[in-house]
Amino acid sequence: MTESLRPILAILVSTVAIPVILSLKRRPNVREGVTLTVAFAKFAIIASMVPGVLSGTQYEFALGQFATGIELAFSVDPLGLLFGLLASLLWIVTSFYSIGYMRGLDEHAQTRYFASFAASLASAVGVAFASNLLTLFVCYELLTVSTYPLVTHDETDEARAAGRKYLAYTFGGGVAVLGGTVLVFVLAGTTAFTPGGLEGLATADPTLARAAFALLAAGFGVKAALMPMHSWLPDAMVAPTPVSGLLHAVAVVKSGVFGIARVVLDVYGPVTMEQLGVALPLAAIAAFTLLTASIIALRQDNLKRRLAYSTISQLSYIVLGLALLKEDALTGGLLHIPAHAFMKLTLFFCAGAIHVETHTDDISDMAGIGKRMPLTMAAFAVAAAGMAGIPLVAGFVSKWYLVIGALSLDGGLIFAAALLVSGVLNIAYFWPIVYQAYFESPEGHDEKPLLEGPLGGRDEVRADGGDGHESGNTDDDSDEGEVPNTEHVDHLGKHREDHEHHGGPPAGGWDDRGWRGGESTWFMLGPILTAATLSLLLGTVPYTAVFLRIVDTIVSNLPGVMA
Amino acid sequence: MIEQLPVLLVVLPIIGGAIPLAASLVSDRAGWPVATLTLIGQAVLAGLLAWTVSTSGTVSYAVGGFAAPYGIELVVDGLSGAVALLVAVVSLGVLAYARQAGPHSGPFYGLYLLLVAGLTGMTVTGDVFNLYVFLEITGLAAYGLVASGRDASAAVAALKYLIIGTVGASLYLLGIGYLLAATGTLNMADLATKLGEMAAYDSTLVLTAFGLMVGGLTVKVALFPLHTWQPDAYANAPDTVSAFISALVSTVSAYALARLLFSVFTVEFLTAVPVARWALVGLACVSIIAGSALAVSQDSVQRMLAYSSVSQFGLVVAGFAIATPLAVVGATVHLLGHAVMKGGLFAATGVIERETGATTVNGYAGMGSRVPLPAFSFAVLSLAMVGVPPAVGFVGKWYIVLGAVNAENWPVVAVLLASTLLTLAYFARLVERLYFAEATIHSEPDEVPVTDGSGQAVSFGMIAVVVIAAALAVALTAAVPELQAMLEDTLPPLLNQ
Amino acid sequence: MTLSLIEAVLLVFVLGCAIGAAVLRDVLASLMAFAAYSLGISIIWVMLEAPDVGLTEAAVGAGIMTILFILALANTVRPQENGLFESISVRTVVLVGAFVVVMIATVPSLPAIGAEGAANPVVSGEVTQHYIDNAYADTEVHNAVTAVLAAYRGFDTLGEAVVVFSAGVAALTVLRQEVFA
Amino acid sequence: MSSDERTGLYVESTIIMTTVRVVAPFVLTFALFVMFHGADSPGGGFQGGVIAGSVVMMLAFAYGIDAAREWLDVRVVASLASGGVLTFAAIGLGTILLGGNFLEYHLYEQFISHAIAYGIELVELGIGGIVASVAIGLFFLLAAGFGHAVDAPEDES
Amino acid sequence: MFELLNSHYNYFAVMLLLGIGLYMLIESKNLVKKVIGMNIFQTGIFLFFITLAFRAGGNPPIIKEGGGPYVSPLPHVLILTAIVVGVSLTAVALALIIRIYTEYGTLDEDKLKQLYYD
Repeated sequence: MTESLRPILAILVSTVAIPVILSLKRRPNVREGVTLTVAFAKFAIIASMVPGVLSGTQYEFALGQFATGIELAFSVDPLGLLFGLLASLLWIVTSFYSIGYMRGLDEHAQTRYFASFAASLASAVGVAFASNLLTLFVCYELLTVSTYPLVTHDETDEARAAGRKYLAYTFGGGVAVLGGTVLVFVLAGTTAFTPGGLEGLATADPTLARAAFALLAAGFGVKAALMPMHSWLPDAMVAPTPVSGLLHAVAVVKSGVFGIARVVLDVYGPVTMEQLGVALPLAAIAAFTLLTASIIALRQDNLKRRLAYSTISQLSYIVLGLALLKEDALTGGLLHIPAHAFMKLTLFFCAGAIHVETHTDDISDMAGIGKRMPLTMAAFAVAAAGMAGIPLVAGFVSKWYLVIGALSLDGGLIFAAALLVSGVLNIAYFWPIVYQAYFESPEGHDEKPLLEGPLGGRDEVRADGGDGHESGNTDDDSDEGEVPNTEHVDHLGKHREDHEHHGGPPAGGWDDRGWRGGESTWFMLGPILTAATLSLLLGTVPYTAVFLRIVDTIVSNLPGVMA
Repeated sequence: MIEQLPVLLVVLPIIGGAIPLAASLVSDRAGWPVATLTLIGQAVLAGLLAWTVSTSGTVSYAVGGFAAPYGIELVVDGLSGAVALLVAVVSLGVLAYARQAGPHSGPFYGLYLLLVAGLTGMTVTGDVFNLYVFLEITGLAAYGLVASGRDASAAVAALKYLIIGTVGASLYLLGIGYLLAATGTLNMADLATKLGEMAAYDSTLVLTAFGLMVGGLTVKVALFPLHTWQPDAYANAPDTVSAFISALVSTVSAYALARLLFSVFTVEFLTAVPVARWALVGLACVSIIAGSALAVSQDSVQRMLAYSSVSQFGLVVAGFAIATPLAVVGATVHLLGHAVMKGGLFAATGVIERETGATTVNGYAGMGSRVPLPAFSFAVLSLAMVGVPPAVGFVGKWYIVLGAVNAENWPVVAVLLASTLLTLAYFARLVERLYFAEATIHSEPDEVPVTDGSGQAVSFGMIAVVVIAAALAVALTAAVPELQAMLEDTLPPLLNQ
Repeated sequence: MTLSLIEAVLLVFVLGCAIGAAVLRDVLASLMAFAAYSLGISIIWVMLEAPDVGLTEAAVGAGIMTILFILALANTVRPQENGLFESISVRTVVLVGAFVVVMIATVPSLPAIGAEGAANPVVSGEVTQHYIDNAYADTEVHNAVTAVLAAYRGFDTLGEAVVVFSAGVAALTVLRQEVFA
Repeated sequence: MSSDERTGLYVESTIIMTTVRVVAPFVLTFALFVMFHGADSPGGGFQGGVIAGSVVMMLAFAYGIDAAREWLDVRVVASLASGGVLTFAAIGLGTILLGGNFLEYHLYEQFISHAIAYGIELVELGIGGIVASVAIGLFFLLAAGFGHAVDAPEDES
Repeated sequence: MFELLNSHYNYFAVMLLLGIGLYMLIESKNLVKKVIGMNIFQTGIFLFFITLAFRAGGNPPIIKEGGGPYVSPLPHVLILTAIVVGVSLTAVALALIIRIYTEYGTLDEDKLKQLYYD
């Protein structure tokens, strides 16, 4: 325990930036300069705490006791550092990308966009460094509020509907978290995070303790997109791609997962979880979600929606890892937080780059696009491979630990099987994209339907861009119907009225832009390649990349973990 | 001089209120300066009083030197000290708004100060009948102020308010009659002891008195289904008056209800007669839900805000009725916080209407860019009202929920938690329209039909009031520990049970 | 104390006037019934040994209030109505009847009229006793009502004065006048 | 437009005018008696004030409201009302200045004997002033009706 | 029952007056009559208090040597105040009515509702 200004400084640095960004409305270059400076500063502050935390120091800053039970305090422990470091690192990457993306599309309200982004990051780091459940809740709610303008950024009917849904779901979850927090406070007399769990909860009335756990898991589960509370996430893909990337693959959804991690590790603790018998239901829900979401992902033709369902699936890997309560499973689950973040960010950035350059959103229009955007698609291939758990990419390491952990559990075979099946499904929904990008051409792809064959197993999905709703509503996910024409609503339509064919290759097929970066601006390519590289690094040298070391510290510090 | 503060706090605005009428013979712009001077003095006195209470405990004062229960006693503890300070500060703030927004007549400011006197009197008194007298001063002044606008509908709303309000106050008076029949005394502290001894808690007289007095006050608080006067009154009054009465009148009535519960009937009564407590909690819960449902279905922003008050006061009354120490602190925090937030919201609607002519939910579309500062304040206040931490709206709710959980009252916990979502339901659509919708009103305000008539210009003071309210909605959180300490020190029979 | 004939007649008269005020269709007729009602009530006050209240009721209820009502009627148009009485709404009668029945159910718990001692703490309670015993010594006035009004509960009376003043100012505001002209 | 013409309240009658002229001083005296004698018999400032107010109303019935309005300066009415409240408050505050509580009459004993009784009388007088002037003011206001304030000076902003 | 009526007659009258007043407040379409109803409602409550103050064989509370027993002065004082409050409320209500009539040309509640919600 060391009193230090650094936790609060990490949060404040981007909070202070908000008014500055707002006041620089007419000077976009300075404004973006501020964003980048702050992003670097934030990362530097957080990174400076890594050595200390790894050697057992815990940086603390308390704002004080505001009321009975309302104590606002921040501290940097290994778990918080994992999330904080990740979020601040990726903010840098995303900031560069945002500049390229927003300017590339000549978006409106960019000032509001960058200000909200800074606010979101402040809240996300607040979530990471919160040292008790209540502070976590406060930052969690602020995160909802500050990301709402980003989701609704387009100001179209679809965007507003998505925003409304987002608010309703996440505030609903917030209420559940609040209820759970109150219960925990009443039962245990405190909400301060304690590795291994609060003592008061172990001895409390088990029914109430279970109810509190259910509320907390359900509340954080909304942002972690556990089924059946996931349907806001695909709809929120209407947001600009950098938002989808950072917030909906990293900060927002990860704050939900992070919340569950805090509840499992530091509020209840493995031992109490075991006693209360709440771990298995959570694991079951996670396993169900990861399989179902993978299957649904197969059926999405809009690239961002497919990525969204992939996210839902991958988040459940983490939750599953946490719920299994085994040392290896925990390591795998926690490591999957950064691993998934790097990979998914790469994928989203690629989707965004394709969108900006070619206005193509549908997978069925992407045949042969590897010629037009070779580097982008290469990065995409690397990240997709990682998602599927191919060695040398980040996803492999985390999934390896997860499967080992599942197998070490009595009756854990079924979870291991679910993980492996899902891995296969991952290949099934990513591989065709990569394959057709490089090995097919726009002219030829109609003859070979996108998901033909044993892996996808669905021949009714046509590749002409008009699939899904006409032909495939038999087992479509129920929320699909609420947002008609989702594949075309991505905020493009509003700004490019002349853009009638909704993407796809130009009349003469894709140009050949070569491998020297002629495909896009370096503002976008740079972040894409950086993120891809990071996922490779984490897959090849996980310890050097720090994250696995942090995870190891977390797990080894945790009492009551079953090896 | 410190010990004279309770009475000075009431007499000062009375004196101030008597002056504008005479002064209007000399100058027709004398009202505002007189009111400002008086209320600055009032705020200083109230601040001093609150400080005294927080440092040296409850202040009690025997008017005329006649000891209670024979004379009238004024009692200022943490609860009343906080409310008195709120009254002084909010009324001073609204005055800054009124300078430009009007009305400007001398009698208006006279009445304004008399309303402050009435509210302060209700706050500091320790005598149930004295409370009735100040309740009626408050009522008379409020009816007059509602009708001070140029709109013809304001008079209809005021008459409706007058009739329903009078029935409420009369029921309260009849309740005093039953209490008097049971005990022969009117002093609150004396009643609290005699109610246990002379008349059993569950005797018909006491129960009837409880029903009538609480029923009468809930009319003034505007709990569902006795709220019908309130939306008309808030929506048709001039902006200044809407901001003022929405912030204070129901608030002080709810305070009076709390005073009645804790200082007259006491928590022992609520424990001895559980049905009384559950009736009140049930009424509050119904009010939370019905008020929100009605708010969602409104098209006019001001009416929506008015129904929102119905719902929020449900929350406050629920907290008081649960009556665990934490719930009471929570209800008090929410009572004070709601006053700031709701007053600020009404002031913001006034500013937005003057600048753009927008009054309806759809009319607010796209106003985020046309009136950035008021719209932003409106959004902040809305979120604070929803209970987004760390705004004060959250802290109150937190305490009330804690109290309900401590009382193991699960249905109420569920309603309280759901109230967040219910509140979100009506505020989110407004905030969404403010920022993320195409403007539906493009005309300049001049082309919009003038409804208030006292000029359309927006002054610096008006915007400042709105912005300060928004800032306070967040900053007040920092004052909560102080308030909690003050309440715990001065409401001992209740909070240290 | 039991019901005497004159009290019974007065009560019947008062209730009759009240019902008349309620059912008479013509507003002026209703108002006249109300004035008669006020007079009847003020006699009841005197019978109950409350001459101060009686004098006030006579001056206010039957006097100034009636004048104000007449002024209001003069400023508005009295609708020409057909028929002497209004039709009675059964629904409202049932509703109000329910309220009355509930309230009547509380009557037995009230002290009997004229009761004293422990049964009626209003008359025999220590507060009343204190006033009667000490009023003259404390305030040098013989009328205990005045003593209580102006001294013991002088703060109420300040409030009362403010109520009257507020009514005047409120009426000015309502009619949007600057001065009483 | 004169309110009398509009409302048709006023019918000139010599008998009424004469009667009122004779009775009015007596009624006013009675009003003051009720006001001051409240200490020892029923009555007080409130009742006396009402009766005093009724004198003006009688005059108005006899000579017409407009005539009564001209006869009685509006400034008198307003000052009497405000003055009544201020008198009451001043009596109360005076005792505070003398080191006691609000309205603690006996502290005036150092200046005058029977201070309590005089204090009470003064309070009654203040109330009487308020009540009489407000009653008169309300009478004039209600008689005038609404609609004369259309071009009131208050809306100039 | 008769026994009760004989000893509590005024209270029965109180409740009936409350009922009549309430009926007028709800049912009278004319606003002036509503205000009359409001006054009847209030006087019912006054009767309640003054009856409470009464004692058999008591004299008005004007204290003289050997003048007792006296009725209680306390409720009288309260009701004096309440009467004043009542007349003040009535005056404001009438001022409102005059204004409403001037602006809308009717005092009928139903017609007014139509005009008001237009």
